[in-house]
Amino acid sequence: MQTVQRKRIEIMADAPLVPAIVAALRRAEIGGHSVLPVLSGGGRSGSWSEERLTGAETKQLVWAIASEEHSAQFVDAVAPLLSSHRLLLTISDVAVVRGERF
Amino acid sequence: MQTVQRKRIEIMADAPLVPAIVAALRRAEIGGHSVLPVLSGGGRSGSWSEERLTGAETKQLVWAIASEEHSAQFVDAVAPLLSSHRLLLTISDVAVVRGERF
Amino acid sequence: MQTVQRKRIEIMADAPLVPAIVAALRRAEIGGHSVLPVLSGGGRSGSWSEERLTGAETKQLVWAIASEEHSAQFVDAVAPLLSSHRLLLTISDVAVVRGERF
Amino acid sequence: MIIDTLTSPIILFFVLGMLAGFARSDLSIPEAVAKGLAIYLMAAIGLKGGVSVAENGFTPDLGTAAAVGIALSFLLPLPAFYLLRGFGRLDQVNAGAVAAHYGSVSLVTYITAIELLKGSGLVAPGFMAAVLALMETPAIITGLALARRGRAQQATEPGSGLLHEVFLNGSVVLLIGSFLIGLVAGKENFAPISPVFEAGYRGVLCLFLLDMGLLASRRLAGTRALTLRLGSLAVLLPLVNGSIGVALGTAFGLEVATAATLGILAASASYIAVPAAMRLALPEADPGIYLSMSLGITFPFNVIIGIPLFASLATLLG
Amino acid sequence: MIIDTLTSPIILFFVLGMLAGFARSDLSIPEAVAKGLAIYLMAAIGLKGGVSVAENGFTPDLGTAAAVGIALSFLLPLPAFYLLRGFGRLDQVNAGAVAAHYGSVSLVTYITAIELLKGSGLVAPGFMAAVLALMETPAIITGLALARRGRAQQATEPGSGLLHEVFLNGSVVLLIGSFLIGLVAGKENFAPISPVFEAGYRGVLCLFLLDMGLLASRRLAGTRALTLRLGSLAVLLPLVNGSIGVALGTAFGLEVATAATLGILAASASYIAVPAAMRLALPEADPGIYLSMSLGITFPFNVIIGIPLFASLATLLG
Amino acid sequence: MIIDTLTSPIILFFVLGMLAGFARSDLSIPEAVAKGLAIYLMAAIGLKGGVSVAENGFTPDLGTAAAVGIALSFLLPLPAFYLLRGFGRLDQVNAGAVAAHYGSVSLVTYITAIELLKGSGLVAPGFMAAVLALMETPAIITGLALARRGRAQQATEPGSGLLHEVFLNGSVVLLIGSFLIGLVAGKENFAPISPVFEAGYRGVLCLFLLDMGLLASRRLAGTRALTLRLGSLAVLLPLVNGSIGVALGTAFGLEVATAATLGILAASASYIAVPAAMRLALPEADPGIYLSMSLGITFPFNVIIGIPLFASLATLLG
Ligand SMILES: Nc1ncnc2c1ncn2[C@@H]1O[C@H](COP(=O)(O)O)[C@@H](O)[C@H]1O
Ligand SMILES: Nc1ncnc2c1ncn2[C@@H]1O[C@H](COP(=O)(O)O)[C@@H](O)[C@H]1O
Ligand SMILES: Nc1ncnc2c1ncn2[C@@H]1O[C@H](COP(=O)(O)O)[C@@H](O)[C@H]1O
Ligand code: NA
Ligand code: NA
Ligand code: NA
Repeated sequence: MQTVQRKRIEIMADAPLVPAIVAALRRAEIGGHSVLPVLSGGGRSGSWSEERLTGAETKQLVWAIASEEHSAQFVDAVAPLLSSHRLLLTISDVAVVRGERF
Repeated sequence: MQTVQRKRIEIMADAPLVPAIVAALRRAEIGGHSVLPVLSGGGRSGSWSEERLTGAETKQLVWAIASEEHSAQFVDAVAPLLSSHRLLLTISDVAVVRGERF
Repeated sequence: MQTVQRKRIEIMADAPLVPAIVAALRRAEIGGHSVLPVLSGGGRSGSWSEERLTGAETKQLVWAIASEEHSAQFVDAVAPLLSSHRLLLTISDVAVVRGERF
Repeated sequence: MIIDTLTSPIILFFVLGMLAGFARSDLSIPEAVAKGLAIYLMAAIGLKGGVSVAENGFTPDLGTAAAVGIALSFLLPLPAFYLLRGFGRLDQVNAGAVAAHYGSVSLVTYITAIELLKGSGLVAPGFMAAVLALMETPAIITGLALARRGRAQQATEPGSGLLHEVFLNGSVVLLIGSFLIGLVAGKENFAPISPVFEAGYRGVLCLFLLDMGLLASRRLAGTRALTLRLGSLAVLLPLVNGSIGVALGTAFGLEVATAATLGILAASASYIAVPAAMRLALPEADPGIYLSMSLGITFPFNVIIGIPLFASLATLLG
Repeated sequence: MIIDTLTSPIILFFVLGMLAGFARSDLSIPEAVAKGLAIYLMAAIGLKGGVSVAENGFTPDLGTAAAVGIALSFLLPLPAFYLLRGFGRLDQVNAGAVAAHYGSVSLVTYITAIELLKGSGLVAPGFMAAVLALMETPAIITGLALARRGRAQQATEPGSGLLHEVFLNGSVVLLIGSFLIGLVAGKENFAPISPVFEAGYRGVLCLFLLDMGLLASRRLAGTRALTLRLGSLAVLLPLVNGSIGVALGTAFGLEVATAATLGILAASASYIAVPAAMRLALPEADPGIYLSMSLGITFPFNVIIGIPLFASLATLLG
Repeated sequence: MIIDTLTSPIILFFVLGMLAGFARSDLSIPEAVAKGLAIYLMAAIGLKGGVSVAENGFTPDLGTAAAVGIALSFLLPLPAFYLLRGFGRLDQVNAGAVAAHYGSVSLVTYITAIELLKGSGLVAPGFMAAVLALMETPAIITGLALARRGRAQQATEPGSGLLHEVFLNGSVVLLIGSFLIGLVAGKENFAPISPVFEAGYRGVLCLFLLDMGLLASRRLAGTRALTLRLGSLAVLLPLVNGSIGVALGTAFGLEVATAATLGILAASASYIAVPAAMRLALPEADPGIYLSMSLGITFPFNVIIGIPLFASLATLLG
């Protein structure tokens, strides 16, 4: 089992902000990302689940595998936005099988 | 890179049970959660993917970031339901950037 | 809090290939799996998000909890497909509550 | 009438769905679209029912049919429960869960029946849409009581959620709500929206039944829980319940078309509202059992054989 | 006209949705279907507007209504902003964000108004669909300027995305695009597609308003951000803006139906295009505030009270 | 006929979608709704084809068109393959994959063609819907054989899945299935569902082509894989294939409208069934190439230029 250690970055963000986050990933030279849908949720500002027609409160989960170095770069770039944009950004360790290219 | 260590709780559960799980998260003072859709799956009781009109077998993934203390509290509260309600509950380590509030 | 250590396998794959991956999981005696939808993404071969009617480039995320032994078995079986089929296969550690059966 | 049935596009699309599902074709209707079609169908039958009552006034038949319907929904789970425990060899919890499904009703069976009956000159009165809504929930109460009899009520969360699920579930609210809207609006105000709710109705039903055929056959093909005994009960129960329904309806003096419809409602088994309630209230019951029986066997049986059968029975007795 | 309103199925479905939402029923229309219905409605009003202009030619009224509409969208956020800061006690950013919503317009309010006005003999000209599209965006510019006044423009990413969002957002493109298609195609080419876009229109609107009722009441029930002062403003602002709209329209010599429609557009508050733009441009503004006000209060107020009110006002002044 | 084409709302909505996509507007039709529309369109053309054969009986033309169509689907990938390898400079696997697309057919091109031809008095016989279904899969077999020639069959999993995908893929099953339903039901039984499947048809097609325009332009804008040579082939191949189709059809004595339709089918390239099969059977082929060519260039080319062109050619030769 040939694996490399990488970071998994997950960012929970408002749908309208996702393109900006993807752009930030690209600037940090993170070559790939995926976006997962989120159905509903709740937090300090109440719960959402039916505002989806307006789209303004819908969240999406941006999911990217990156090297430690690139992910640190990305976090530094995006950190100022975290509170003003209500982003939840988590990082965890992950083994990528045959993952030299990520 | 200013991060705090937190737990990521993930619970795979039948859609009709999700509100009860969210209520349990709230009782364990976990302030936020998100719910992700699941398309299909398989397990010991066969595979599902097309019962979605009836909704009775559709799963959803409840996803919450919490402190170690709160997550232990939650697990203790919800453990009795795990087998009767066929829940799959996993916990992993995660670094949350600027995550003091979670 | 009674937990067991397991591996979480996550495979990002083209939707038409998912049944083959699920079959490979079964052959490695991994008894359960779930499939999550993916909305859009980007990588070396450009970005996708609107090809969904054709389905040929849509990704899905296969998500399975398995023992270390079974997951190694699975990875060995599926490794040859990784590059020809453009799969992204990650493995991480996870604690499963009351998880003896997984 | 069975031959009529078999050249109706509505039924042929259902059969196409069944065949495609058994052949494991990847044909499928997106979940969101299927739900949208279901909402449309419920709104349409509610509206048309309300408009027809606004036209014809409240007849004594309406009260009779409603009372008999509610009684059937409360009581039919009882014989079903004993058959399921005895002949079917189910444990108490699963027998209670399945019994609730057979006491309750299936919206799509009802809609299909209305169309097919119309084809053979039996026009069910519009108020049966309200009777349908009234018959959805009583069986859940009986089924739960049977499943939990002799056991201390468990103190887990979902309790309050359940009552809510049962009395305010979407299909009941939409059916009763559109019925009332039809009643208030009347024929004149209904006219501008009738191109959608009247003319479009049968075509949409074709697509919906295509999906139901796919669901039913996949459910049947994917099951691990169904025994031969349970499979037989999934045919026997609608026969018994449907006959009781027709007989009672006739005995209480309902018209032929009304009695036939009541029988078909009694014969039908829920696979939308009740499964969701059971998952909440009896999570230890196996959905593989109740969905395979109600959706996989009873539903196709009723659509293809049950409807013409109970129509003939009602004509015979009436 | 209020009584007419209350027997219209369109409004009754809206009320049903509101009640179901307040009772926390699980009734819901899948997001994808709701979006599909919205796209259908936008294409239909664009097309019909274009076809009617192709029939009647470009009248001076068209130019007047467009000019007054654009001016209203630019200027109405100003008094709104001061009311929101003073009486409403909002900070600058939130006041700017809310003001943008009230300067812009609500598609569904417009569509509902057209139908209800038609019912009482006031036929708004088709070109108002184009005026609607023109009124969507100017308010966003004013609102952002108010929110950011005196502060250095922040150098975060979304900047360029915003202009794009504002001028090429889906609803503007679809409205203007279908308007032009209707204009090019004319009545003759429209005939083959009219069964979908003309006959189906009102029925689809019923289902869509059912969903809007659910959204509005859930938004209101789930809010934590709404004060009594803000709630009052959500009724006061449409009254003020709508009266200004009707008065200006009448003063500039527009017909009664046109002036009424302009007033209703001025009274309506956006809850689709503007929230998405605000989330991008002013992420620090609280969506709980602007959505609760525009979708939770102003929208139902306009649908049930505002539309007949401004129609009467226009008839009075006209 | 090109001018007729350009005032047809169907084509205008397609152009609107293309423009909105190139301008990177966020206009989009939810995936589930687009799939629902596609299912509706397939059921409608299948049904109408079956009903028309039930009316007119099986004519010799039907057999001829089917045989020629199947032969075209089997053989057209061969010249395409050599052009793609030689002029297009593709490797063997990608050339085989692309060739399969051009041998197979595009449902939406067909549907659009039927409507536009009808506008200019050329009514294609209903049985062409079945010919369409028959032409979907043979090209996949040829394309795979070309891609794998001289190489040992790889022993990876998807093998059996492929046959299944190819012969039981949803669109083939639905087309053939609804064709048979139309055949069995006949005109009389089709009448009650015709408001949905007949009257609604063209309007739905407008919305669907709006979405196809968005998909085509986004596909083109997002590609990194397209060279100038491949772009030229995406115009050349439909010209060659379409001319062969019209010529063969005419040579075998088919009517003008039938020959024109056959040519358009030959010219069209698949972008739904074949890509899914290729992803399974040739995962190492680049979807960026085959989707950009078939969906991004050939599809718009056929809709706007190819259809009137092959209609004129058939009229000329016929
Ligand atoms: N601790 C958490 N775990 C998972 N999701 C969260 C958490 N906190 C917030 N969220 C998500 O982020 C959204 C906004 O959170 P908030 O800004 O706290 O209202 C919530 O509605 C959830 O979808
Ligand atoms: N590093 C990554 N992190 C997350 N998803 C990725 C990553 N790389 C690729 N993907 C996903 O895989 C798809 C194909 O990647 P590629 O083969 O690099 O074009 C992308 O469109 C993404 O959805
Ligand atoms: N090991 C697993 N990994 C991921 N998902 C699982 C696993 N086991 C079960 N599931 C999910 O839970 C559902 C019910 O599982 P079961 O109760 O084993 O039939 C399955 O259909 C899957 O969606
Ligand atoms: Na029943
Ligand atoms: Na306004
Ligand atoms: Na072709």
